[in-house]
Amino acid sequence: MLRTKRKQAEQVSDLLLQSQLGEEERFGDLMRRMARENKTAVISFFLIILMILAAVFAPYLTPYKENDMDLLHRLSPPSAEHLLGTDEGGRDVLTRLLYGARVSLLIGVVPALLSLILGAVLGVAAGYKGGLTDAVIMRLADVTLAFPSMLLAMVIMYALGDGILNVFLTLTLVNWANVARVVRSQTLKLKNCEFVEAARIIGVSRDRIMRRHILPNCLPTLLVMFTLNVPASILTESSLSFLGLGIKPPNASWGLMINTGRQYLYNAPWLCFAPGAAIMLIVLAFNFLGNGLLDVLDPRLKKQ
Amino acid sequence: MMKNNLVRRLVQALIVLAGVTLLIFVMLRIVPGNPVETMMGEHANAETVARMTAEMGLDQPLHIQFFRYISSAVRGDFGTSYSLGKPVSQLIGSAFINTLILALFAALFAWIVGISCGIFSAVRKNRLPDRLFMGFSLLGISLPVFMAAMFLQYVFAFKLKWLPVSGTDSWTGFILPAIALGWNSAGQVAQMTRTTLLETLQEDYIDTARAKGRGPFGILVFHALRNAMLPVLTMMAIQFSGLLSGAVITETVFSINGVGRLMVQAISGRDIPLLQATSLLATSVVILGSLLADCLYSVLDPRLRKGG
Amino acid sequence: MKEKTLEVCGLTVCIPTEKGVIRPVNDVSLEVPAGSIVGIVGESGCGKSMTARAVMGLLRSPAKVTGGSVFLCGREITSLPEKERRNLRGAEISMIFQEPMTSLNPVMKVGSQVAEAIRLHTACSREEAKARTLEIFREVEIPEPESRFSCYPHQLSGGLRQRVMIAMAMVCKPKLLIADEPTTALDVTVEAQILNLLERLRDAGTSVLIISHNLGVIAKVCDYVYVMYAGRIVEQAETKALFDRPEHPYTRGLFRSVTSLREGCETLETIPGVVPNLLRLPAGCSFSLRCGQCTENCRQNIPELLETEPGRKVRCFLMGKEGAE
Amino acid sequence: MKKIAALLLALILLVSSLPAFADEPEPGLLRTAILYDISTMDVTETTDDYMIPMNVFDRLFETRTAAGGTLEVVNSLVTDYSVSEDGLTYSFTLREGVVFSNGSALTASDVQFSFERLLKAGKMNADIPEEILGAEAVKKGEADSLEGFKITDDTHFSITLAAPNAGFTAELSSPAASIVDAESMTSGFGKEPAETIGSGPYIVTEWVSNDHFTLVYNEKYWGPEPTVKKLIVKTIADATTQDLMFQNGELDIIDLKNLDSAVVAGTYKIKPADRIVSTPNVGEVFMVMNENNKYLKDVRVRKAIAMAIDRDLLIQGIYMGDAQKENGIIPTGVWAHNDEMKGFTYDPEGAKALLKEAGYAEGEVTFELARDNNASTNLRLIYDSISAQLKAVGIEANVEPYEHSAWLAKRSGGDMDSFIGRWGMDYNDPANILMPFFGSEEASKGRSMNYPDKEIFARVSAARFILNDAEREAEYKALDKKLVEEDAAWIPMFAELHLWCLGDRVASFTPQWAGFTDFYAADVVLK
Repeated sequence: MLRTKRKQAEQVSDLLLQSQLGEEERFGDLMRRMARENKTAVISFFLIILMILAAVFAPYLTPYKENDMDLLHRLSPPSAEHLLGTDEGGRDVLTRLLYGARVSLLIGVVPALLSLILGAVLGVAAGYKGGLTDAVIMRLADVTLAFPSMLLAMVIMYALGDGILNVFLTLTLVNWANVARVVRSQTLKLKNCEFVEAARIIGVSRDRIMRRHILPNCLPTLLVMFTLNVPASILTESSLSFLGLGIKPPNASWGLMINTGRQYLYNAPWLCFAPGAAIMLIVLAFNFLGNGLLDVLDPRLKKQ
Repeated sequence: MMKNNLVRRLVQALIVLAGVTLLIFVMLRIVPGNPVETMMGEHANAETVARMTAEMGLDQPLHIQFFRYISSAVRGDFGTSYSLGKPVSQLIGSAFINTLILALFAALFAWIVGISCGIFSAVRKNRLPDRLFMGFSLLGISLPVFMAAMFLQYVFAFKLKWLPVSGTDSWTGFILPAIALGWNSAGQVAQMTRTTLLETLQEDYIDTARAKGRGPFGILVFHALRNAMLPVLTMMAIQFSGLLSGAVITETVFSINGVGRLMVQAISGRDIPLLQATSLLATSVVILGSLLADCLYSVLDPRLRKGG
Repeated sequence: MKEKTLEVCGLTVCIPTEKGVIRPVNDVSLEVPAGSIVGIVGESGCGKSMTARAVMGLLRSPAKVTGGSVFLCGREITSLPEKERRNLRGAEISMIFQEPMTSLNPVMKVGSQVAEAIRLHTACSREEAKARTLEIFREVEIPEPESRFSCYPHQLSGGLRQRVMIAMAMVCKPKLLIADEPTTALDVTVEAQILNLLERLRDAGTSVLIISHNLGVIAKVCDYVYVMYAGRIVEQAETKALFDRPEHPYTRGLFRSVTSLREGCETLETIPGVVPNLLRLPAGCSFSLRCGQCTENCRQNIPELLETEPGRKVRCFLMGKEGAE
Repeated sequence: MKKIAALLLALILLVSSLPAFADEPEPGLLRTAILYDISTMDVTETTDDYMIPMNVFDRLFETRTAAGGTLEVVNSLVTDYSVSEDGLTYSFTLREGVVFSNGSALTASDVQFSFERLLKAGKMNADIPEEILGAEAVKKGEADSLEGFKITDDTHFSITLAAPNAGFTAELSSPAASIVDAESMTSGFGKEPAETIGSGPYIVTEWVSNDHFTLVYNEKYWGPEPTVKKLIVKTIADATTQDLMFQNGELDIIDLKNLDSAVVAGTYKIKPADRIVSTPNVGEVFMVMNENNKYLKDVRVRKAIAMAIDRDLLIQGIYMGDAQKENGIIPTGVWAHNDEMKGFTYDPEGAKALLKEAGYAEGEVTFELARDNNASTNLRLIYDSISAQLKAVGIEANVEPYEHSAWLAKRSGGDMDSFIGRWGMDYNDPANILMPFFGSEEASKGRSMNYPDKEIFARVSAARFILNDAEREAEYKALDKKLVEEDAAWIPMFAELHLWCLGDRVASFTPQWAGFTDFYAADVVLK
């Protein structure tokens, strides 16, 4: 008896959700609208895709290997043979840039995704459950946010040691709090919406409401946060690597390349400028895309 | 009402500070290895290590160590640096002054440049200067601090020889680091000023002011800016604490003896007392900064002052 | 003939948009005789506020005046340089807005805001301005003017705020006051007080142009009324005449919906349809889409604003026919 | 618009007036930089930070580099000494009239105090006076003074050793054997500039942690007056910044050891080529392997590794020629250095064959090459290149970076697979390099080598006490040969040349080898 009742409730709640899914459809429209109106965002999007492709197909794009050293041709300037010159170990800079893109993009995307998941789950839980859960999660978030992000990253890296997995973990721990805060405030708003109210009245379970009603409605926000978190992660990692606390050599990340390239700033400026330009480009691209999304998704800005 | 609010804020800040202290303390101690061993380096022998471990109280359980740390920290004693062999409070004292000056210069730069660019952009919305400034501020946000720092150092100190490469001997030594550090904030301030100013210029009271015959300049200065600056000022207060604690990279590039560099040094030297104190200082500054921002807001916005 | 404080001739305002140019104010002519209260009535979006802003010279980019002229006491003002216009604003012609909540600068003391208006137009010291402000506060019946002087807007009630607005507008004794929905945001008792205040102002010699969608307000204080629809004047008449015998179908519809509400009819009578999109105006009469008596002619051609009797003009083919018959 | 133009103009004027920041430095001032701040000025606390001890204190002897790069021990505070027949007792005559910077006389009792202090502190450098009779008792706190130290009068004293040691005077020339003032010794010694009293050419007047320290000429110094009257040593934690500062005229002399040789070759050697001075860095860069490792314990694998390394390429490619090949443990310039050692020749095919013989397939031998993050750029490149060269013969040596302290901790734990080290001699005696690595089982474990031959430990220890120079030399040469060529327990690589570049204000500088920090400010001559 109870089972069927619950089943019924779920069906109704799905129906209610369907009406909400109109939102989803509008979301597609919004994307199309952005594509039409915001050319920079589109260009940025394709630039990001291009970079991802370049990173994935790096081995096919260059005849050299990432760590092939050539001690007799150290610091040679850009030439037909080495389009971006060679570094202090005679390694091809373009090759390292392409392989470095793998690391840097992964470092941008993975922690952003992880912190998004962590932040969203905790944020929804805090917002929806309230009480002690809320207090504990939000105090934790406050503590996290009290750290300047660079500093927190440094302390965590100190505790964990260097290496790419630790960088992932660090950046996740640095970024989750912001996501959690935003999602929590969204949840608080959504909690009082009619359709959630309705779902609650007909007896849909709490978990289900959180999963099927609240989370999907936070998605647009999460998407924007994701696109803006990626460049933040890339910047933080590059700063960490610049201080020698990030990725372990010989794997190239762009930040690390700048770190080692720094002492050749005027003997071989390409060592710094190539990865520096790459970082700027990807960060700009993600920022433009994020701002484009924000423009179409944030009704307050839409008005302007 | 306001007093209550302030007290509540203060209590909240203290809770966060306590949490931060505990977090730092625990985080620094989950690192494997005996700090004494690392401190003694190549010349450690088991006997000396054991003696010094006991001397420093490192053989005690963690919670006892924590309370010991807190009780001496409250008295201003943060222990002795492992790597530099001096009292941490003394090391931080001199470093903090440098960081403070650097942050002040950087904030000055960021605010002056950011606010004026923001105003200019808002007034000339969508025209060339606006696009130029906004492009520039986006660049400011996207350009990693170390790139900006290296670029400035290379061009203005090394190539043009206008300013020193490094050093805190004279105020000129702070100019380049301050610009490098403030660059990012300038971009943020400019964007925020522009947005809030544009929003404010849409407000009804701007029409009222125009209706009573105020000229564009008067409107900007006496009506729009005062309102638009509220959120910007709050951001600036938070930013300032961010600048204070975020000077790590700038200090490294320009070799300035500040808290940030001390921290990097503490990390590479596995210098727990130093790292603990520096990170505690940096977070306290941030907490204090947001507390001040709250206060500032309620002082500047009459709506929050009474009754609100 | 009475002296005209304000005369507007063929005023047209254009807003260029991506999908074409729209004319929220289209060939509007009106006049405000000295010492009278004139009303403009219409649904929201009909262009009445835009007309007021155009007269004030407060249009926001990209809207701008593209035709017509505005005479203030016989002086053409649209062609004046911006600086001179600015000097007129607040001194000769001033305006109060719909939302007293948002129309006052939240971070300035209300007294200072009023004093600002004085000091902009007269050379006087801070003290003099303050004294003058307190005086006008008393005139607009703000209780305890001294303590109110240093209040912030959020500390005042809506009615008081609107009084402050009026004080600010009146402090330089302008010839014309434009009141854009002055009572919409206020409750009924306060509304009456504000309207009384406006009447007193008129008696003191200031002409008032009231813009409202509230027929009650119009009926109460106006001497003469213009009805606007989709950017055009569709009917104009003396208040009593208009309310006794509305002639344009739109005016009739407007009145019906109010009376039906007042008399508690079972079905609420409304004008069918919605205000047309200014970008997709019908080729003929703007009201043709919603008009019960619409003819083919109405759909094809735009009617002229014709005088049906002295002091009354209507823009409708039906009227013409009536007149012809 | 006008206002903006005026503002711009003012700004330009301001900026253009800025070059005035570079006030001409006062005459007699020398500005230089170090990479990491020192932790102490006291040699009982450090074996690395000799910058201050070298310039502020004197020693009984000094080691100077003679022509041809050989080292000789010269008298300093001592004007004359004699050794007894049995080599056990040294009789010294101190220089007359030497006073500390606070005015108190430097006497024989100060010498005794300094040595006993090293022993009593029991931390760093306690090994320096260890050979003196009764040292063990003082160290353990059983005796208050050294039994072997006899004071005749203020300027005459004798030291009796527990066993003869030919390298004793060389040992006494190490900065670690600096003479301090017994009367003015306080707890602030080594930390507080005012309490750190020496008799050397300079006095520390200021030490701002992490920022700089200032030394000024000691008016009471007994030696010739140097041209450098004031020395500012800045802590610039970044070699690139040091480089930029030097080129910008903010430093007068720069130590090039932290810069990539390619940078040095690309800038300093091109512009004012004659501004570079150099001294051989007495010591060597070497590679050692942990014989507890299951692959590395096989001598054939170790030999294969040695043969796979192309040292000539490293010297040419990385050091741009600024290094010299070393074939034995005892480096060139040190007494008992063996010129006839052949070391290993580059032979990748031979290495592959050896591996095969040992029964290992390609890629089977894997180990970790642990790198200290504080390593200089050159050394980092050496690591990467060696890893690549080993890979070419089928050995996977993965470079693993560690923070400095973690690296030290791992190494002293004895379980580091392999590392490339750089040993700088503290004094001119082979014992200084052999003892820390092959002196005892603990020593060998402490360097993560776990060398198994106990007989060798005994021989290395005993070699110190061979009185006959020729016999002693022969024993050291034999040990060197055995350890390198037979056991491949140590892969000698090269000795780096230590380069300095002089700024416009410096006329000349004769760098002297002296352990880790080769910088005597008194050797700089200003224009």
